Amino acid sequence: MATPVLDKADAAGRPEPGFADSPYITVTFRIRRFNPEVSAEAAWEDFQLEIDPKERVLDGLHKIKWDIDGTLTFRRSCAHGICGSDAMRINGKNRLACKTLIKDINPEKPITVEPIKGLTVLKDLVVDMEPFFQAYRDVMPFLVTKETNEPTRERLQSAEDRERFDDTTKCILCAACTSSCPVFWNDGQYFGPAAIVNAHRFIFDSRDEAGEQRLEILNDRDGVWRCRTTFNCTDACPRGIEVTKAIQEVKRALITRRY
Amino acid sequence: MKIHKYDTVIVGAGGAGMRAAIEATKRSRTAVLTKLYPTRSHTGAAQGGMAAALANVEEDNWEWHTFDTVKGGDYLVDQDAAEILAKEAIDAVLDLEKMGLPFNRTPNGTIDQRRFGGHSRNHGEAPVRRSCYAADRTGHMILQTLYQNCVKEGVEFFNEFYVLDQLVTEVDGVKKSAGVVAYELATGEIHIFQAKAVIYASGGTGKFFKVTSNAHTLTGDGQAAVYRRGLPLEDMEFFQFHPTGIWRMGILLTEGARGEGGILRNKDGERFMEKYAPVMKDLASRDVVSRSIYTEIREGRGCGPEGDHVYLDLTHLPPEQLDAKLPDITEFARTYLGIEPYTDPIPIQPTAHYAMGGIPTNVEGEVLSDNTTVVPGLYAAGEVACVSVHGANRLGTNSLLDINVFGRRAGIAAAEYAHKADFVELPENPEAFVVEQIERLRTSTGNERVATLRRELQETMDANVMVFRTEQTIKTAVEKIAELRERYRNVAIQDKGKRFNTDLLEAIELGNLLDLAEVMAVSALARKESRGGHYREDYPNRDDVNFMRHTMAYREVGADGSETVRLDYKPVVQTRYQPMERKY
Amino acid sequence: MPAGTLYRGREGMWSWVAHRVTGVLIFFFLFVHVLDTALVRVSPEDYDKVVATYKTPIVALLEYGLVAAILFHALNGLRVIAVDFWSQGPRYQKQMFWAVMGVWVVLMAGAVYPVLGHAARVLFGS
Amino acid sequence: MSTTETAASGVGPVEGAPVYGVDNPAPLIEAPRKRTKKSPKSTRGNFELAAWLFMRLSGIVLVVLVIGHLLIQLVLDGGVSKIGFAFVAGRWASPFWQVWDLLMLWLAMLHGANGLRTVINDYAERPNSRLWLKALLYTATVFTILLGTLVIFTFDPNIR
Ligand SMILES: Cc1cc2nc3c(=O)[nH]c(=O)nc-3n(C[C@H](O)[C@H](O)[C@H](O)COP(=O)(O)OP(=O)(O)OC[C@H]3O[C@@H](n4cnc5c(N)ncnc54)[C@H](O)[C@@H]3O)c2cc1C
Ligand code: HEM
Ligand code: SF4
Ligand code: F3S
Ligand code: FES
Repeated sequence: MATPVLDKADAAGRPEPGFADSPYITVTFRIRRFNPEVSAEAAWEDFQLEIDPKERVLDGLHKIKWDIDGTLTFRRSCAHGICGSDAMRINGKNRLACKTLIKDINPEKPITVEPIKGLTVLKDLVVDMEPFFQAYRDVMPFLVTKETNEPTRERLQSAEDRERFDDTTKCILCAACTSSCPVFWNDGQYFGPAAIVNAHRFIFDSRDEAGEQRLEILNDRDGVWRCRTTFNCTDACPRGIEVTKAIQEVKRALITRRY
Repeated sequence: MKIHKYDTVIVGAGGAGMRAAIEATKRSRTAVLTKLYPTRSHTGAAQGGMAAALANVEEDNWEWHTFDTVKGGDYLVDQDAAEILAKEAIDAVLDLEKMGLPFNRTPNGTIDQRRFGGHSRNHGEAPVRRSCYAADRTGHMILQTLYQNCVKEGVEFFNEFYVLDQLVTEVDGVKKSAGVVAYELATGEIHIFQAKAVIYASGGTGKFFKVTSNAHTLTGDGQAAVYRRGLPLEDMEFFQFHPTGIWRMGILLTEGARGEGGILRNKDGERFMEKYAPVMKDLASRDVVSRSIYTEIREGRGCGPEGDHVYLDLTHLPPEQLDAKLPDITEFARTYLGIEPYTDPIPIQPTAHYAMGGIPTNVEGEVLSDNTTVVPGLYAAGEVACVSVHGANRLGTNSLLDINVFGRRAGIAAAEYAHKADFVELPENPEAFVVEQIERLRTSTGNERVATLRRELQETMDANVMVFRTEQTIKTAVEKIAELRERYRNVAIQDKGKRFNTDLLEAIELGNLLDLAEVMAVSALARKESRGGHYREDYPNRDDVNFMRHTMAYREVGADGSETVRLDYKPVVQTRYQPMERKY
Repeated sequence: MPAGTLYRGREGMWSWVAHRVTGVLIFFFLFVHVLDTALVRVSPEDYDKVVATYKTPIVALLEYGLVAAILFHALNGLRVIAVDFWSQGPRYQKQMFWAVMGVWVVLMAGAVYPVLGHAARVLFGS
Repeated sequence: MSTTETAASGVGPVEGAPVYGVDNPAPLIEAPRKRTKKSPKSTRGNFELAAWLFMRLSGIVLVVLVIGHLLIQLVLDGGVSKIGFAFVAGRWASPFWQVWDLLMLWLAMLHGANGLRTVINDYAERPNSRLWLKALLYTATVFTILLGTLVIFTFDPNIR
């Protein structure tokens, strides 16, 4: 015999912490559907599921896609919050479907699921990510150094200098922040918090030498100055990055550079 | 249908694909096709670190690293390749640092290193600090850094393009790679990429298991495409099962958790690893710990109402230590289990983790069509490939190394080949296979559902070819897979549209998984010994006389159209180290 | 807007919405206020006439609203400035928001008599 | 176990011949404005920075001026009930109040106008409407500031 399957009777384990007995409950998923091959309008559709409240919203979406309606379309990959594929608006807030447990979002009422805001909706929960990545690319998100001959050893960096930009290295480019930003919704021209976070990651890296250029880019009309400190980005970030704080640090760097 | 022409085409934008792209773009006109946005690749999930004998914190050298790799792989490792891996590791890490990777630092500013399972000083004397890391998100930082440099180099990406077929043309009796066929998710359009050189870097195939640390998208598309064209797959029976996956979900809890002092306990609270590995205890090698856990479970000492898991106990560790060293995994426990690791043990079970086998290549990343012959213009690197540096069992932190070292090598080799080679003529109707496949699925009136078949496949794989295998269980799996392959012909999908038809793609991915599962099971059945990740209860010992050799699996199509797996074998390259018993 | 598409932001977002709305309101009020004050230059009689119309209870109520808007905008403006220039500001923005609300409520309570007192006297006799 | 409330998989009721299909898709749900490769129309210079700083600095000064103004107008002297020509005349007799009100007028108008400029930038979708709205805003602002300044400086308490 291989991987064991035990009779439930003879497995009187000690009671589970957090796993008492997992009663399935009935949950309604209210999903914003849009399929240009069917209709020009988006509409709500309700699905009822039997689901363990400790499961993720992503599990619910999979249940729907796999067992009820295969046309439901969304992006996902890692299923544990590190790839950034499945940012969506769940009960009105941006979150990762794979990091949101049903029990944490009041399963008593229908759970609304919509695509993130401010980007073109392509189908159901899938949006066009190109403008988002374009803004990212526009801030020179890479290390720039002037050295001509390649060092044979690593560049040195003190632990404190490394710590300085630690927070913003966590970004997984999920767009939860940018698409939660009220400025971005109306004006997709704004670089958006994610691009600024990724610029911050290099501006404050002691090894980098293009901070000045990046600051100049963000001094743009559509740069950091458009941020109205609404903190939606910070609240939405699944990686717990203090996004607004990073933006403020960039603003202050711009000011101290000028005056 | 559109036809594109590039010197080099890279399939996959994970660590291996992007490392290759950085080199190839500098040298040739390169396109990277990827089914996910590059930063969504599963390389980002890796936590532990990347091995290199930098000797920043204590004495170390690449020779010791080579030994550990060979021993870790239960001597099935090709030692010439392992030597390259360990030697080039140092430059690979320095390269990444130059590209901007924010490694953790020592007090004097150099890259910090830490211990990891199986890495030792002086051929097994004592653990050594060899793993270079960036907090507990080394893979994430590698993926981001490589993507950043791709942006810098202006690498041309085709995002959400699924490569579904490899084009092979015979020129003067030699099979050459002509290009690939890709499916554009956004529009449903089929694209032919004619290329002088093609590099596969499409990652692993862990999704044929149910409990796995792998992403939903790791479905072995690359392996399947090449295999379908009559090229071999090497050592597919070797799959690594990581001991500590979150119960039922398979989300990985890094070895570091035990490195920090975490203890595995059964339902009686007993520290059972003391029985199985008196010296290394909870830090014994991955295959040993995984087997021990399942032995506990089988003997009725598993936890929970169904007795199907054990506990990873961190409660005796100070909360500050957990916060500082293991922030991500404590967060996983809180998010996914609602468990506070300060006070409660975490339910875990072994999880399918890494495919040691894959597309056979030489050390330049060139794909082989048999034991020695190279397929001109075809390359592979990363988890999709089998060089073989991991042999029967991969050491922790050696894979992030693998993707950088061999990703780079394949990128350079492919671009240089593309320089001197000419385009190979496309076969007639290059898109035929893909069109037929898609049309069949779209118009099928069958009554089988993708999700059902996939579930059954995953269940049978988990039950029969996971940590413990016997003749009988593997046979059960082979039969079940055959049945599922039969039923797969009758599979139907609901989404008949063109735009973002993920329903269709899941069906295609299932087809790939079924092909690869078959290869795996058939290869495992024939290997009547236990070695590394492949553990046969009916043959519990390693058998160097009969099985010190790589498995090479080929697809045979009979005159009646029936498909079978034909097995062949390839000798292992041994240079310095003679096989010894593997003890930790 | 179909139900549910409203973004459910938190303190930060709602305080910004309020800040923006009050800012725009104040601007338009200021515009009108300068115009009416300009009457002093033209004709004192007209000025007094216009101001007299301000002395009704309804306008007093509007005035109370205006004070509310200005006070909120001013206090929240200070919070925004703290978020901008104090390095710990972003971390404590929620607490600062509730502090702003607290101070605002107290001040508004304090403004009831001075602003609405006259109107009350007009309405109910003194 | 699982049921769907609405009918088929599609979206919304489809009546008559379907207008949209696999080969004839409906227009997508576009975002109001999108970033493109051409997007960053670089605006060199520090105007936005200066405007941003001005908002904070003027805000701080305005707290004193406006709250002071409110206190005096509405609270200390008995509120709106006794405002009249005489009251205004009395105050502007002093250069202190003249400067106070002048400063308040300028700062508040510039602060408010710049605030409104951002509001217009955010919500006016077409470049054209942005242009017109801003033109209107700037005219009104300049007009108001000039008028107010004129009134304060040329105020004549003996006009009666
Ligand atoms: C949870 C976890 C933790 C790990 N931790 C460590 C560690 O600490 N140290 C270590 O050394 N290793 C670790 N590993 C192993 C290591 O991370 C992986 O083996 C390695 O990252 C694989 O990289 P890759 O580039 O080959 O593939 P991936 O990163 O998986 O990339 C695959 C790419 O191929 C593309 N692709 C796939 N199919 C297609 C197709 N049909 N058409 C087009 N594109 C396609 C995908 O879009 C993706 O871009 C870990 C693995 C896991 C799962
Ligand atoms: C009383 C003291 C005041 C303070 C402390 C203050 C502070 C501020 C600050 C800091 C901002 C910038 C907000 C941001 O960038 O997110 C702002 C915006 C604004 N202010 Fe004021 N302000 C004051 C008075 C006024 C007055 C009198 C007016 C009207 C004339 C006004 C109108 C505006 C407008 C329209 C905005 C733009 C709002 C937005 O963009 O969301 N403010 N204020
Ligand atoms: S900053 Fe946070 S929310 Fe924004 S893209 Fe990065 S991870 Fe996502
Ligand atoms: S949501 Fe937007 S306004 Fe600023 S604080 Fe975040 S970027
Ligand atoms: S699926 Fe990867 S972040 Fe959710």
